[in-house]
Amino acid sequence: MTREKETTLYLGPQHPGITGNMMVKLKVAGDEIVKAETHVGYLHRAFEKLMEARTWMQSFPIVCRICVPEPDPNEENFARAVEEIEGREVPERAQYIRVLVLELARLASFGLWFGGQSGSAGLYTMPQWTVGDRDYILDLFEELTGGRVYHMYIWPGGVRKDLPEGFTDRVLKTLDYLESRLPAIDNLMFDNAVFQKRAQGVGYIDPKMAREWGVVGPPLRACGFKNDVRIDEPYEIYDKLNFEVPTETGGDVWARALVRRREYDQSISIIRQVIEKMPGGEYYNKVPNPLTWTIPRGDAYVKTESVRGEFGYYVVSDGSTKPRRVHVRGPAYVHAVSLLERILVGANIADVSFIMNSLGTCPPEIER
Amino acid sequence: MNDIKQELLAEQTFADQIQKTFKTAGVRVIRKRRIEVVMRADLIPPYLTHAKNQHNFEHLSHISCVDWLEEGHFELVYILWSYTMEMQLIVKCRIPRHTPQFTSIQNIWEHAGTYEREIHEMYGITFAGNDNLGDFLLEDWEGPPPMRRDFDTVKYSEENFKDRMDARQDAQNVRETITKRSGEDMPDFAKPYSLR
Amino acid sequence: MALDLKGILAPFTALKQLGKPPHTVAYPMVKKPTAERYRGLHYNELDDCIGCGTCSTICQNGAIDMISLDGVEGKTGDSGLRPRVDNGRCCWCGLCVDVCPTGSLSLTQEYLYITDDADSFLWIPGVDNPEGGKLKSFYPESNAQSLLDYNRIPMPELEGMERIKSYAEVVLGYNQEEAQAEAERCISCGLCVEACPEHMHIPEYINAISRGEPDMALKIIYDNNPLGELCGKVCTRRCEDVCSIAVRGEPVAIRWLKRYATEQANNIDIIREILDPEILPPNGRKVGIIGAGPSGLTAGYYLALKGYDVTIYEAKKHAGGMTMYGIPKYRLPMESLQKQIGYMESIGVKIKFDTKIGVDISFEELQKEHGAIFIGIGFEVPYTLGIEGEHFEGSIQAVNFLREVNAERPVEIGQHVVVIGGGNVAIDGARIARRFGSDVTILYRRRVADMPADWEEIEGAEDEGVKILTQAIPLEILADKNGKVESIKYGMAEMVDDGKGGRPRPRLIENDEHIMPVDNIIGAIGQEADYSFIPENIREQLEFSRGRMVTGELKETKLPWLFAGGDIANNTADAISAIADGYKAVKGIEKLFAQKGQE
Amino acid sequence: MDKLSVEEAIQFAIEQEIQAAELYALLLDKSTDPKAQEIYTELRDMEIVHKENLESFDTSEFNKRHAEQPLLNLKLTDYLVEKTATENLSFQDTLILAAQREQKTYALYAELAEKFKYDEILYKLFSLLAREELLHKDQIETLYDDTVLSQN
Repeated sequence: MTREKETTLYLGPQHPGITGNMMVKLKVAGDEIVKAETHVGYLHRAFEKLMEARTWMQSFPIVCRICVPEPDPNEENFARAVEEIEGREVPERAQYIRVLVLELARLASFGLWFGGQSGSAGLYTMPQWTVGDRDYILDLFEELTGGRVYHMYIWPGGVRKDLPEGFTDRVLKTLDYLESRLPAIDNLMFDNAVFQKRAQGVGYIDPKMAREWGVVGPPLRACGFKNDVRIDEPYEIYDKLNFEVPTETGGDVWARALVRRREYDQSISIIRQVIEKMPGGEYYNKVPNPLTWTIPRGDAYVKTESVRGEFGYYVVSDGSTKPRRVHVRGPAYVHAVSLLERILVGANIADVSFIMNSLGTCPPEIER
Repeated sequence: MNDIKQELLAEQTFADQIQKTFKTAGVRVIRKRRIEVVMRADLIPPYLTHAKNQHNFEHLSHISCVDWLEEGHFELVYILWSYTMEMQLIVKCRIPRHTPQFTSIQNIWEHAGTYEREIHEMYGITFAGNDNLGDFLLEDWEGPPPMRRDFDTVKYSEENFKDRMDARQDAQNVRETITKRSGEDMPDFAKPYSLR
Repeated sequence: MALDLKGILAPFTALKQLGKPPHTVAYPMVKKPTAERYRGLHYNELDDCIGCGTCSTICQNGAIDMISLDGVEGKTGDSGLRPRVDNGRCCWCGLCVDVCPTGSLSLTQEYLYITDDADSFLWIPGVDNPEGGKLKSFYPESNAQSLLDYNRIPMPELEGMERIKSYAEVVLGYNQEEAQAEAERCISCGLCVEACPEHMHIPEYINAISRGEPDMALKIIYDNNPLGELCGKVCTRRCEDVCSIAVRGEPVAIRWLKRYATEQANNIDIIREILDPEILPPNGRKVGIIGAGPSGLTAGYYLALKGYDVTIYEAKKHAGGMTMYGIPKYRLPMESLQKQIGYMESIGVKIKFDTKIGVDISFEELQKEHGAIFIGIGFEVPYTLGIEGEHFEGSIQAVNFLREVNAERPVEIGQHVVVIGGGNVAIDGARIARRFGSDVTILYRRRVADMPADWEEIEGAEDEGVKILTQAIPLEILADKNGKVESIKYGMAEMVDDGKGGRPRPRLIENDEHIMPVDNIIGAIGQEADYSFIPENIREQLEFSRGRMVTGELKETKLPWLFAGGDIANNTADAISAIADGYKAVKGIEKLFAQKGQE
Repeated sequence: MDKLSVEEAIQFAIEQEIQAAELYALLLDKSTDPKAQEIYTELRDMEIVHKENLESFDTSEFNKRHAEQPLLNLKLTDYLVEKTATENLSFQDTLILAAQREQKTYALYAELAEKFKYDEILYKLFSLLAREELLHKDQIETLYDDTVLSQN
């Protein structure tokens, strides 16, 4: 077979199939990709720099904005890093509420992913369903925190407000509803021969590469590794819960989809456990006056398992009222640049956004 | 006390081991699953190779950089995780601000190159061995490396976006209003202590 | 290849969804109500807001400005400014609500904001949505939910019954940890500065303490108050009355923080080392000061720093005036006062003790010798009760009693003591009498809430076992056949409105008289000044009002070379007002000499 | 003084004011305390104003002038030791003296009002005068309450 003439193709940054504002510069021969280069820089907001000029408490409303689909791991990380440097205890009830919020956020984020993954394969019914269902979770967030997308709820010392009366009953009701929707989703997406054929064997990651290229989250677990921050380094009260870490061995888009689908079930199970075990007591260990609150000199690296994998924060205090450095490690940072550039080679143009979705690519957390 | 020691036994044993091999390093157990190693900059690449190959720290979570402007150096922070030991290793070194150069570790971890690109762009540190240090997040940026502490964002925005604040010129400062109304004389040395 | 039948058929089950009702609502016909905690547009209760601007300070987006509004006037305790929100910048994080000390600011259920001006997103909560008070949804439900700390760090004190065994200082002072924690409660609004007669730089020195820099705090305090330690112990602290935190909680302990900062420098050398004062070379201008009370000392200190040749003439043996002879040593120990005055002397303030004007040196001579004279003699002469039997043995005056005790002269006092009055002097007298082992009752014509004494002093007295009998008017003092006080007759009072919005006044209820057996009666109803040392011809040229000398902005009198300050020249009659007068007079005196220099 | 015309009654009241003004003027002259001097000056001027008011007094104004101002009547004079008009009274004693004088004048007018109860106009006139004196007493007692009794 003769090689086709190579040509350069700019995919994005406004391509409808690409999540967020990111561009991939492709060198293609026919519709086969020969070389890929990730280009970012379309929505850099300098959150890390902004925080250096803000007090600890003023930084708290910023961090959630780093990630639209799942803002809460950011709040969780920021709060936990501050607490670790300062040595501040968090009441047990607050820890349970935090896990409740984090898992609800996972469900909401999965809702977007279902839509994105199937939508980028041309299956447009799915986004209609799951994004609509996600709104029922946002209703819960609105009730709990006062905000639908950005919650600004998990803050240093605990959570901002206590659970409203009867809240957990409404969570359980919503969970029942979400669960009742799963057979339809399975039928449409996972049992769909077209989707299966599109996903299987595409975007393959070799297990050794997954380990050494900083791959985390579902893409790592889809290569057969049973690694999850909630298990490897349990935070809050995850060590008191029973849940599984689903794995697959295919290493391709299909394996990653299956892992996510099963994690969805696990999150529902976790929330039910949290509600069952929810203790009473305080929900907030009050921090000092936000205008003068200083954190002793020190640093901390904390991480949270988001739907896309290890979300890390490296926070440094110089002993003043403002953070010296808040460095965000988004899970997709590595996936979307070096990894994506590698695994796109040999793929088809039509699969680019499909693969990106399977990696959980999220430009906002790359650019912060 | 014994309990605490017991809980951190694995960490302490490992820390002692590092200390034995790298005598000049500052090794500290921060807490369970957290070990800090402070090293001379030139020892970093060999040490990271050692940690990856000998102790299974195969996962490079992050490379961070902190500008200690007042102290005259940048601090590079390599954050590693070992899936087998379940420990996070924080490896730190300092490089002088006046010669912001270091060695790339892209040959140890492929994706380290991406982190280095960002640090180069934000702090102006070059990494020998990484030939992909061009534009990354900041295309067409002509100012100084913006994450450096001496880059003044307020001054920059005042110079470049002055017109944006026109509608709010009537804003007043509460502390100044009180000072003016009461006839208080605020000496210059007290002013930095005003939070408003 | 096998046919994946399930994979082809399963997706068609999606058709089952067709008959289901949609998730969406038919907006705008149907509106979905927002949740109870919804964070929508701002609302501000304009009357409750005191314009402290903390919302503006905390706003990490710079979305909140403080602006003047028509119809909102500034006054003490209210900057007169109100917040305006730039909805183009606001992120509805609600930190402004959580940090608002008064609880006036909230977020509402409303989220639609429509304007025909695309550039304008400026919104004045409360003005632009007056009905917003009914739509509040995100608001501080309790003090515990606020970001501020409404509870004061308790001041360690001697236990009540332990105190009356000695003159040991009752208040023990904060340690560094306590002081820093208390200082951190301050939100630096600065409203207190206006309430302070001396306009001390309160937020700044508190912030210095919270940063762990008590030396800097001392420097800031000494910038306009050389008796900071005295104020740290006994100030009437109007600042705390207007503290924003006090709207919903306990005010920041401004006085105790000042005390902490000043006490860190525990001798004269350390004070000098920390302050490292710049003393200008002598300018040859001489100023005479009559009375070494707080006003005279303050004027003397700042004049001496500016190179003036200052001499303070004091009739008594020690400086400090009423703070020396009137305030009990368990509130203001001798060493503390001596340290502060000693420091002033060390920078060049001269004090001539035991020198009474008109007796030891004539006023005319003083006038001849000095280019300017400042009078700060205070109110030392007590008013009498004016009732029958006041001359009997055992009926005494609190100021005399306190003076004798503070001068460590022997004083005798009986088992049952009645103190008449409700000011700090009365409380001091009562608490001192308790230290003599007496049973003490305070008779006061009005109610406890009307008492001019500090509430902490009143509580302190009660802790020490002093009884307070309110709405009781002394009518007559009865004596035994030897002319010694035996009992007091008093009548009960009703409180009547004066019809002018002033504080209610006590009126005697007829035929409701009681008799209480007592050994001593201590009067503490008020004091006045004695101006007899001023020669008649000078006195005639001065203006007086209600027993006080009339002075101008810079404490100048009708005579250009004569200045007056302290109790005799202000209506508040406390140490901090006296200090403020002394500080103002320094400016007046400088101005006088500057004008003289021009002529 | 069994029979009295309205003119004579007014003249009588004017005499009272003149006497009072003269007394205060005398005391002012003798006093050396600037605080007492201030009070004497005020009292003297007040009595002169009263005198002038009486001189232009119009009986048709009775009803108008009866616009009630509530009386406080703190009854301070009831139990404070009586003062006599001597040379060097203190500020405090000056106030007591003045209040007691007003109280006495009030008693005098009240007695006269009672005496001429049968004559409606005289009764009204003396009642009015009595009330005026009480009002003055109120003013002085209030001042005493604010200054001397500031801490009681």
